[in-house]
Amino acid sequence: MSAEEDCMEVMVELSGGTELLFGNCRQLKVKVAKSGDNGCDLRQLIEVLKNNHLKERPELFVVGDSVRPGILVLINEVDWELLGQHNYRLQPNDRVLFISTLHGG
Amino acid sequence: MSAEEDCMEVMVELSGGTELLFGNCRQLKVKVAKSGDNGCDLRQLIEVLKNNHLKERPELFVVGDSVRPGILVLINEVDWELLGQHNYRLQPNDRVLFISTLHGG
Amino acid sequence: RLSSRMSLSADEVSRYSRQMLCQEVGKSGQLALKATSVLIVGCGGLGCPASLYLTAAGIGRIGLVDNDVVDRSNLHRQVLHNETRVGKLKTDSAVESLKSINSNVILEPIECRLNRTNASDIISKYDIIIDGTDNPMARYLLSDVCVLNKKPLVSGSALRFDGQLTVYNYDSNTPCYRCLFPTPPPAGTVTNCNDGGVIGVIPGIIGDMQALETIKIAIGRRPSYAGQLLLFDGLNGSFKSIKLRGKSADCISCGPNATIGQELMDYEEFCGVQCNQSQSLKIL
Amino acid sequence: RLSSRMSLSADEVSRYSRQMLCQEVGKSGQLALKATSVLIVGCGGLGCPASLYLTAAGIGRIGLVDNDVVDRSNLHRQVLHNETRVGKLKTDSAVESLKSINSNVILEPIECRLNRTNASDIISKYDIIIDGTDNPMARYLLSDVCVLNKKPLVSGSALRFDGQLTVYNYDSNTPCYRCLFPTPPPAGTVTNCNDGGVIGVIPGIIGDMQALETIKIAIGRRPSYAGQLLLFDGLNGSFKSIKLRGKSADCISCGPNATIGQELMDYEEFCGVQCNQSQSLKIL
Ligand SMILES: [Zn+2]
Ligand SMILES: [Zn+2]
Repeated sequence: MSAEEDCMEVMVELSGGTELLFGNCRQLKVKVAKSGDNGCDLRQLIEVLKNNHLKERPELFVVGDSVRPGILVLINEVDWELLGQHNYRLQPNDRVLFISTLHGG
Repeated sequence: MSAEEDCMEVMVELSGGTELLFGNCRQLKVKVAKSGDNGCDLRQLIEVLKNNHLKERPELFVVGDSVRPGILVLINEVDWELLGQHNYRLQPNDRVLFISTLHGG
Repeated sequence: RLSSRMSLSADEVSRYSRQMLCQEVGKSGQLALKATSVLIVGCGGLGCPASLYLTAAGIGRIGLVDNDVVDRSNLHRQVLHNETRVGKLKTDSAVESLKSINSNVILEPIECRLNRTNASDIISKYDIIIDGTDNPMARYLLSDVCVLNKKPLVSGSALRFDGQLTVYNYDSNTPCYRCLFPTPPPAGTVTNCNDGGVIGVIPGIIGDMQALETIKIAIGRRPSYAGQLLLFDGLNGSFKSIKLRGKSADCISCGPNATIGQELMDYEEFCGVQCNQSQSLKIL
Repeated sequence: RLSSRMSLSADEVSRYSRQMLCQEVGKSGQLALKATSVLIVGCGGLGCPASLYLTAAGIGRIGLVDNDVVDRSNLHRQVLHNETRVGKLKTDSAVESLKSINSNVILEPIECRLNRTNASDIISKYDIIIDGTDNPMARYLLSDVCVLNKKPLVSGSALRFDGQLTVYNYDSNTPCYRCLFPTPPPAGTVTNCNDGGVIGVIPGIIGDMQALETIKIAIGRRPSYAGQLLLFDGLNGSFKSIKLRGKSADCISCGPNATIGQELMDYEEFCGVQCNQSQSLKIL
């Protein structure tokens, strides 16, 4: 376990179906190790989620180093496309929502 | 007009019908003069709203130094009863919502 | 009879299959819905959608209170009624529409206006009460009687493009209507939908939310809006959730020194209006 | 005929009086509603409430697209249908219910499944399009055709206790469905309500919101959810509004170098499934 100052804690929220891949958990506090002075980015958070928190069928959550098509990533209620996507530098206490878009009607 | 540091700015929101008493305005930035070191409280904000912003029928908004029965006051999305009511000390950028409760169905 | 309440027929299993697939419902949740009775006070803009979705979802028994008849000006929002029912009792019209959707539900039309002498008798026969009325007098009466009879009160209201929702008296921490509003609003400040106008789908959304809160209570989950107030501003599409106070120690209805007993109070005098005057009040 | 579109009959004035009292509507707004045509694609859990409130509100002409028949398992959420209509076409059932509520509205049942050959013809005849379908293929097709025909697309979806809403292609800053989802989800990750289950009142709330957004567009106001996404979590009762990206410069549908023309594309191949297979996909 890294020392306190080498980690950053963010709040991860899951909904629309992604929560089912995380043991039906809708909220997680996640610690991500900082890599050097630059802190850490969304790519690393996805890696941590995949390795430490995902409970089943990783192919329904990740494809390569990103999320699978159909999952929207929203940082503090803003689409991650507006914030640099994978390269967004996480800030302490950021709220990152992974939402599976619904198709039912 | 007071100097910048003698005033405090808060965001006032009006809905459920109270906006109709303020010229159909749903959001107002309001400056309240600080009275000494203690800043200012909700009682003063109501007074400022009544004197400077209310457009019609003050009796539908204030009764004495409070709001009329049927109007709820919510500070940063919390009922003012939980925060000391009239005596709540305003903080810069507080959001204060005056909502007329609805009865229609 | 008991056994039919404890099991689901073939019709019910296929009819409710899509909601029983939700793990929070399942067969036990469906049986809980069937074992629940709900009273809907007011067959108007809120009561129509609330009763529609509760009937479709398989609540076991639903009472519908109203003493009014369908008017043409109701049809833009009171979606259980239709052109052929203008002039007929709203309770009968609602029951006719609901019965055609789900004949498994026991539907009880109650043609009356609730008052201090009949309210406790009626309300005591149901598990959950939905407030779809349109004036403060009815709201104080309903709240007081729900406190006396220990019933949760799922309350909604709508006007113009605005809607509000909360659940009163759900548990020992949830305020009643009187805890929030110990003093009635001055008579001239109260507007109903007939005077102030309303976009029909606003009570549609709030009535649907009342049905959803009721379903959650029926399947044993805490409702989301006990002690919270939902504010919907339909013009800018925003929803806000507000944390409300707890029970008031001074509340004359639910407080430790409550003074309101089974004899209730004179609500017209308390609100400063006469019963039938609610139609002609001024705008706010 | 022109003059009847530019004025309101006595029936209409009394019927719509309560919504015309809202200053944002008034007589001019009511005439605007009457002059508007809306196409509702899918007469299911979303299309039923959306068409119900739009009919009640006095939209002038409403087209209803579906090729399915009413099943008993639809009745818990598809509230325009009833027990006597099981096995009948959803479009006919919907029109029958809607006509009884408001005979002023021109109701056009369109019994078909939208595909690349018929979609443009149908969609071009309406002002605003409501997506109440249940699979990604239909959603890509609808989005592409709305871009080609410059129509706003009011999109809703629901599953279990969750609902989502947004308005695509409203103006030059609003993304289309493909801007958000350039790559279709893997076939095995898509769940519809038949497989995943749904609480009936969830599409009720989202369908109502679709009606409200449509009404605002029709009366000349900006809808609240163009470029915003509404997320509703019915289990905890929370609503979130998310700021979405703008149009994508790379979008093959709405971008400056769009490659999708009137011939459209093979949506089954694009989504990696066959059309009728959507019923049997795996859960997520
Ligand atoms: Zn109380
Ligand atoms: Zn696009």
